[in-house]
Amino acid sequence: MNSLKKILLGEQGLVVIFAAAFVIVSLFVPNFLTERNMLGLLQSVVTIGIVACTMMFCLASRDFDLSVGSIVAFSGMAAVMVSNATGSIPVGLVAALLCGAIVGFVNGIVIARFRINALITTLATMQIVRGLALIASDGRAVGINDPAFYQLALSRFLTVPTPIWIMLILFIFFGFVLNRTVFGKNTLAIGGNPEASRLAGVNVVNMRIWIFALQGLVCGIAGILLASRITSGQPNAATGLELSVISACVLGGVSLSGGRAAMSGVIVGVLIMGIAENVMNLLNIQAFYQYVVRGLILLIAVLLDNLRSSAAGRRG
Amino acid sequence: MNSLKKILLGEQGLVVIFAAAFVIVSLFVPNFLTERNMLGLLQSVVTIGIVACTMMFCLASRDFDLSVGSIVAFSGMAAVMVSNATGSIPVGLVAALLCGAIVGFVNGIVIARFRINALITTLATMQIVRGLALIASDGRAVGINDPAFYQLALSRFLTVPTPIWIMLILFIFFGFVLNRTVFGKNTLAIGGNPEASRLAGVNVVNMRIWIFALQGLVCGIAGILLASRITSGQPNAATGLELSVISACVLGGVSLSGGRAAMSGVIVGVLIMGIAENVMNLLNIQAFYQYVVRGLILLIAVLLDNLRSSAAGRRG
Amino acid sequence: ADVKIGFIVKQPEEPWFQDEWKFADQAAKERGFTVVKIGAEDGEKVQSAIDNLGAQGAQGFIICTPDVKLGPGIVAKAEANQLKLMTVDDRLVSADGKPLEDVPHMGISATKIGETVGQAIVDEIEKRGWDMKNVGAIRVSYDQLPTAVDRVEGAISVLKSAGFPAENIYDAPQAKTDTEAALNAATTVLNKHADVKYWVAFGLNDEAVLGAVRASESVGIPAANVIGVGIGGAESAINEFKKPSATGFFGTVIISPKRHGYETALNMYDWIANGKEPEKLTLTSGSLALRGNYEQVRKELGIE
Amino acid sequence: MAFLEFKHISKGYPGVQALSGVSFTVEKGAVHGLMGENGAGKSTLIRVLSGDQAADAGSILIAGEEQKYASVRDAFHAGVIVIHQELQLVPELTVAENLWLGRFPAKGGVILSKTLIETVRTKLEEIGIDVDPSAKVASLSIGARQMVEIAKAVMLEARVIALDEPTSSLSSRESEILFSLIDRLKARGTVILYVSHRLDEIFRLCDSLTVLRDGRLAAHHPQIAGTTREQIISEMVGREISDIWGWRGRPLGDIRLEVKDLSGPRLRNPISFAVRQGEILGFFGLIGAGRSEMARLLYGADQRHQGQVTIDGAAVSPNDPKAAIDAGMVLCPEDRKSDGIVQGRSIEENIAISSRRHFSPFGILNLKKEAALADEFISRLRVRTPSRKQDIINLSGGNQQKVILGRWLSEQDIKVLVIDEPTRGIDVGAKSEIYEILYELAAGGMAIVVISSELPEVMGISDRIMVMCQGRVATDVARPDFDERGILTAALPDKNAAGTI
Ligand SMILES: Nc1ncnc2c1ncn2[C@@H]1O[C@H](COP(=O)(O)OP(=O)(O)OP(=O)(O)O)[C@@H](O)[C@H]1O
Ligand SMILES: Nc1ncnc2c1ncn2[C@@H]1O[C@H](COP(=O)(O)OP(=O)(O)OP(=O)(O)O)[C@@H](O)[C@H]1O
Ligand SMILES: O[C@@H]1[C@@H](O)[C@@H](O)CO[C@H]1O
Ligand SMILES: [Mg+2]
Ligand SMILES: [Mg+2]
Repeated sequence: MNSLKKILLGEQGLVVIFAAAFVIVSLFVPNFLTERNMLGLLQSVVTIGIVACTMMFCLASRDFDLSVGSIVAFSGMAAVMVSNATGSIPVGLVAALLCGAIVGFVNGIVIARFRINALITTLATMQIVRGLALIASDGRAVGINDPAFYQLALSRFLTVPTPIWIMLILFIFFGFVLNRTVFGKNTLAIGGNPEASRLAGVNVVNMRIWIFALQGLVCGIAGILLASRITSGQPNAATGLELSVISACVLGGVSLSGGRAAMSGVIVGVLIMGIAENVMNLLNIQAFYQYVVRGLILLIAVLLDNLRSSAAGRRG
Repeated sequence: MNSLKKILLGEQGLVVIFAAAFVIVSLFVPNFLTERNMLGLLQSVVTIGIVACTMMFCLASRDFDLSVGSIVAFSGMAAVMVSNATGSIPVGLVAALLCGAIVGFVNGIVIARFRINALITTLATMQIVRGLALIASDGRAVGINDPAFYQLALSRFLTVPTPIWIMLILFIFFGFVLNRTVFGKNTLAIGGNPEASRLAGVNVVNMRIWIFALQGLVCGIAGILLASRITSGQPNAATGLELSVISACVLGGVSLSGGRAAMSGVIVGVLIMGIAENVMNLLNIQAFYQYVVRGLILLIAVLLDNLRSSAAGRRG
Repeated sequence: ADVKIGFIVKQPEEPWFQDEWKFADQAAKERGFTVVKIGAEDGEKVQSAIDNLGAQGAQGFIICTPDVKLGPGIVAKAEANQLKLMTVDDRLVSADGKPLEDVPHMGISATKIGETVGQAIVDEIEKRGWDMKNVGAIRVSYDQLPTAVDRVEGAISVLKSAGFPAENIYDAPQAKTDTEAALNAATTVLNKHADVKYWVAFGLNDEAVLGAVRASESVGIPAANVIGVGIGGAESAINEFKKPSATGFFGTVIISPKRHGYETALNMYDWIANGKEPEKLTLTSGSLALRGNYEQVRKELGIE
Repeated sequence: MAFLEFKHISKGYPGVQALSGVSFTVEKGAVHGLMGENGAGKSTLIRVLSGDQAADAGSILIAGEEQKYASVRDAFHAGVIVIHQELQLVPELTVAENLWLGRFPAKGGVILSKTLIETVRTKLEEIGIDVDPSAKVASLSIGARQMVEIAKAVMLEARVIALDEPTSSLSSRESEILFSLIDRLKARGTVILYVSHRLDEIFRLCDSLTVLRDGRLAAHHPQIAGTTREQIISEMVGREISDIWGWRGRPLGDIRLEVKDLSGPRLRNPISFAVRQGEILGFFGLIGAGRSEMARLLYGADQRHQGQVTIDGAAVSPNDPKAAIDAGMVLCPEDRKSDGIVQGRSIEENIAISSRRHFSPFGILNLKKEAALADEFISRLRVRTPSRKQDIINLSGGNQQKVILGRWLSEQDIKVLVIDEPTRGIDVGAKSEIYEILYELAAGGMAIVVISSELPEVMGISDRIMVMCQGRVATDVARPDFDERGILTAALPDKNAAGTI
C-alpha cells in the first residue's frame, strides 16, 4: 500500500498516471492497441517528439523558442531544394541541418549576446524564416526528384519505420545529455539560477547560444523527416508546432521558470498529445468537439499531476 | 545635448524612438499621414489595443493568457446570437460581456486556486472556448439581424469612430488603474515577488482571479466591437491574437517575468504593430516579404530599446 | 487619373492566391494600372485592408473573403470608402445566407467543385471495376472552413447517388490544413479499418488528399488500390504526377486562377476607367487533370 | 609583503558613486576585515575583486601582478573565490552539484558522478559540515545553505577568499565552525577578506582592518591590535555611539497576544506563550530551532496543524497573512530576498505596499502620502540611496533590509509586531535607531516578538527571552535573570533527547 503510494507520488508519478490511462484506453477503445495503430501513433508524434527533446533544454534554461515550426518547414524545404539542385541527397540533408543550426545560432546570438527577449526574438525569426521559406519556393510545395529520399521515412528496421527509431534514439541521447553531462547540468543550473551560475563561472551566454543552435539542428532533423514523409518540401508545414511542443514539455513537468526538466516526463507529454488525437479519431469524435476534448485532456493531465505532487507535499 | 540624452535614455525612451520613427514614416510613405489613414490605422489596432490593456496586467503579475483570441471570438458570437435570439441588442451585449468574464474567471480559478500552470490552462481554454464557438455556430459565421448593431462600430463622435474612442478610454482607464490604484500596484508587486506580496497582505489568489476575469471581460468588449465591425459573429475570428497582443506588450517593455509594465509602452507597442502592417500595405510590399519585414521590425524595435536601456545602465 | 485597384485574398500563402495575384498583375501591366495586393485572413484584417485601400486612393477592389457572411460589412466598408467592389472565388451572402446579388462575382461554387471530384472518383471506381461495398472513403475534413465543408459534401453527394454506401465514408478531421495533419488523421482511419482493401480519398484541397495518399503508402496499401482526387492543381499536385511511378493521387480538379485573377482585374479596370459595369455573375468550372493529361489541361486553362 | 593590493578603485552606478579611489593592501596569510555602514561600498569592492563587475578606474594586484578579469571565470583561475552576500546557489541542483558548478569533474563532457559525490562527502566531513551531498539545495534551510556556500570556498584551494557577511544567517555554533575553517585557511597562507557588521567577529578573526565610508577609505589599520570598538564605530558612522541597546523599562499592560498549542508541518510540538502590551519578547535559539517556523505559523504564512492565536482576546483566523494583518499583527520575515523585497519596484512602493490601505480611499493611491512615508523612513533608518524611486534590487543588502523594516514600522494600528532577525546585515548606526523605534512602539502598547540569532541583541533589547531548542521551548527567562551561559546552554540540543526536528 505504502509503496504503491510512493510510486504514485514519486518523481515518476506522471509516468504511472500515464500508464494507467494507457491501459484504460487500450481496454475501451477498439483498434487502439494494434501494432498498426501503435506505429501510426508513434509516427504522428515524430515531429513533436523530436523537437521536444531540445525544447526541453530551451525551457529548462529559462528560454523560449517560438520559431521551431518555421525552422522545420524551412529546413525541409532546404533539404528538398538542395537535393534537387545538386542531385545528391546527402548534400541536401547536410544543407538542411546547416540551415536549421544557423537559424538557431542566430536566435541564440540575438537572445544571449544582445540580450533581447527570447519570446520577441523567436517570434521575429519565426516570421522571417517562414517568409524566407515562402520566398524560396514562391509559396509552392517543392517535389522531390529522387525517390530515394522517400526511403528515409518509408524504410523500416525490425518492422518499425526509421523516423520512429530516430525519435527513440534522440530521446535516449538527450535524456543522457540532460542528466549525465556537464552540458545538461549547466542547462538546469542557468535555468534554476542564472546569476549564481554566472558567478560560478558557467558561461551562460555561450550555453544559451549552444542550446538554441542545437534546437535549430534538431528542427533540421525533424524537417528532413517531415519532408520525406510528405514527399515534398512545403513552406506551410508545421505551423503552430511551437505551441504543441511547448505544451508537451510543460505537460511533462518541464518548468517554464527554468531549472526543472526530465526526459521521461517530456516523452509522456508527447505521447499524451499523440494519444489524445489518435483516440479521438478512433472514436470518431466530431471535429468541433475535438477542440473541447483536447482542451479538457490537457487540463485533466496537469490537474492530476498537480494533485499528485501537492499530495506529495512538494514546494511549488 | 545632455537633456536630449536624458530624454532618449529615460523611462519614456521607447516613446521617443517611436515618435522619431513616426515622423520618418510620415515623411517618406505617401498617404500615410492623412486623417483617413490615421483613423483606418487606429481602427485596425482596436482589438489588439483593447486586449493589450488587460494582458499588461496579466503579464505584469507573472501570468500568461493564450485564450484571449478564443474569448474574443466566442463573446462576439454570443453578442450576435443572443441579440438575434432575444431581439434585443443590450441583452446581447450583456451576454457577451458575461461570457467573456466567466471564461476569464474560470481561467483564474483554475490557475490561482488549483495552481495549474497558466500556459497550459489557457492553452486548454483557448481550445475549449474555440470549440464551443464552433459548435454553437456550426462553424459558420452568424449574421446580425438588427442593423442597429453595426452602429456600434460605424457611429462617430467628433469624426472619430466609436471603437477608437472606446480604445482610448480603456487606455486611460487602465493606465490610471496600473499607476494610481492599489489594484495596479498589487499587480506589479505580485509579479515582482509573489511570496513577499502574500506576506505583505496582498491576497495573491484573489488578485490573480480578478485579473483573469477582467481580461475576459475586456475580451468581451473587444469581441462585441469586432462583431459589429465585421457585421457578424465569426467562430474563427481573432485566431493568433494572443501572440500579437503579447508581443505588443513585450515590445512596450512589459516584463514576462513580471513586475514591470507601463501603459505608455504598451500603447507604443500596439501602434508599432499597427503601423508596420499599415505601411507595408501602403507600400504594396509582397505578402511573403511582409513576413520578413514584420519580423525585422519586431527585432529592430526591441534592439533599439535595448541599446537605449543598456546605455542607461539599468539592471536586466 | 491613374487607376489603382485592390486585390484582397484570404490566404495569401496559398499558391492559388499567389497565382490569382500574378495574373492580376499581368492584366495591370498590359493595361497600365496598379494592383495593390493585400492578404486578410479574418474579418478584422479585411476591414483594415479596405480602409487602407481607401487611404491610398484606390478606386475599387476585388476580394476573396475569409468568410462569406462578412458580406454586409464589406459592402458597407466599400461604400464608406467609395470603392467599387467585386468578389472572386467565394460569393458574399447576407445575414440570412442569401447571396448578395448586387455585387459582381466571378467564381465557382464550392459544391460544384466537390461534385466534379466525386464524379471523377465514381468514374474511376467503375473503370477499375471495384465493388463499392468493398471500398472505403476517406473524407479529409476541415469543418471550420465553410468552403471545405461544401466541397467534401459535394463529393459525398455524388458518391452516394452513384450507390456508394454511406457507412463506408470515414471522417479524418485534420487539425490544421497542411499535409502532415491530413496524413496523421488519415493514418488513424486506415488503421482502424485495416480490413478494407480499396480506398478513395477527397478533401479541401490537394494537400489534404496528398496526406491521405501518403498515409496509404505508409501502411503499405498499393497505389493501384487508392484513388485520391484533389482540388487546386498547383505544384503539390503536379509534383505527384511527375513522380516516376503512379501514386494513389489519381487526379486533381484544376480551377483556373488565370480567369479569376486576370479577368476580374480587367473587369474592375474597365468599370473604373470606362464606366463599364461587370457581369453580376460569372461562373467558371473546374477541369479534371490526371497524370496523363495535366500539362494539356493546364495549357487550356491558360496556366504556364 | 603586500600580497593583495587595491589601487584607486572607483565604481559608479547611475546616481550613486559606490566607490571612489579606494586603495589599501593586505598581507599574505592575513584575515582582513572590511567594515562600513550599509551602502558604504563593501560588496561592490568584493564584486570588483571577483570579476563580476568591472571597476570604472583603478587596478587590483595579487602578488604584485596586475589582475585583468573579463569574467568571474578569469578571477577563479587567478585563484580568487568570493562568497557573496546573497546566497548564490541553484536550488534545483544537489549540494554536490552546486559545489562543483562551473567546473564539474567530467570525461568527454560526461560527469563523473561518483567522484562528484564522494569528493564532496569527504570534504564536508573533513570540515565538519553535516549536510547530505546528494540532497537538493531547495530542501535545505538558509543556515545549511550558507554552510554549503562556505564549503565551496574551502574546497577550492584559492589564493584569495572574500566572504561577504558569511555569518548573517549562522548561529554561534555554525559560526564557530566557520571561524575554525578560516583559521585553517589562514595557516595555509590564503588571504581572506572578511566583511561583517559584527565587531566581535572582527576582533576575534581579523589581523588588519579597512573601514569604508560613502565609498571612500575612512580608515586603514594594518594592525587591528590597539584599536577599539568605539574608534571603529566612529570611523564608520562619523559619530560616537555609547550604548547601542539603550534598553529602558516600561510599564506592561494586559495580555495582547496569546498563543495556544500552535503546531505545523515543521514544528511538531505544540507551542504556547503570551505577550503583554508594551512587552518585547525575545526568541533565541540555534539554527533550525524552529523560531522562524513558529513565527510563520503565528502569522498564517504556513498551514497550521492546530492551535489558536488570539489578539486582545479575539481569535486570528489561521493560514491567511491578510487576516493576520487585519487583526493587527504583522511579520517582518527572516529571508529578505525571497519573502521581503519586491524586485523591480521602487523603495517607495516597497515601503507602502501594506500600509497604503489606510490612506487609499476607494483603492486610489495617495502619492503624496506615500512619498512622505518613504522619505521619513529613508532618513530615519539611514537608507543610502539616490532617490526613493530607486528599484530596491539596486540597494545594498543592508539597505534592502532597512526598507523592509520600514514597510512594517510604517504600519498603523498594529497591535502585534513579529520581527525575525531584524538587524541581519544592518550596520551599527542604524541598529540603535531601529531599537529606538521598537521601544517607542512598545511604549505605545504594542506587543513585540523579536527573533534573533545574536545573543547580545536578544539580551540587549528584550524584556523577556524564550529559548527554543529542537522545536520546543526550552526555557523562559525574565530580564533580571538574563545570563549568557544559561541561555546558551538551554539552546544547545541535549544529545540524549530525541528531537523531532
Ligand atoms: N546595480 C546597482 N545599481 C545601482 N546602485 C547600486 C547597484 N549596486 C550597488 N549600488 C549602490 O552602491 C552602493 C554601495 O553598495 P554595496 O552593496 O557595495 O554596499 P555595502 O557596503 O555592501 O552595504 P551592506 O552593508 O548593506 O551590504 C549602495 O548605495 C548601493 O545602493
Ligand atoms: N525550506 C525548508 N525546507 C525543509 N526544511 C526546512 C526549510 N526551512 C527550514 N527547514 C527546517 O525546519 C526546521 C525549523 O527551521 P526554522 O527556520 O523555523 O528555524 P529557526 O529557529 O528560525 O532557525 P533559522 O535561523 O534557520 O531560521 C529546521 O530543522 C530547518 O532545517
Ligand atoms: O480557399 C479556396 C482556395 O484554396 C482555392 O482553392 C480557391 O478557392 C478558395 O475558396
Ligand atoms: Mg553588502
Ligand atoms: Mg529563523
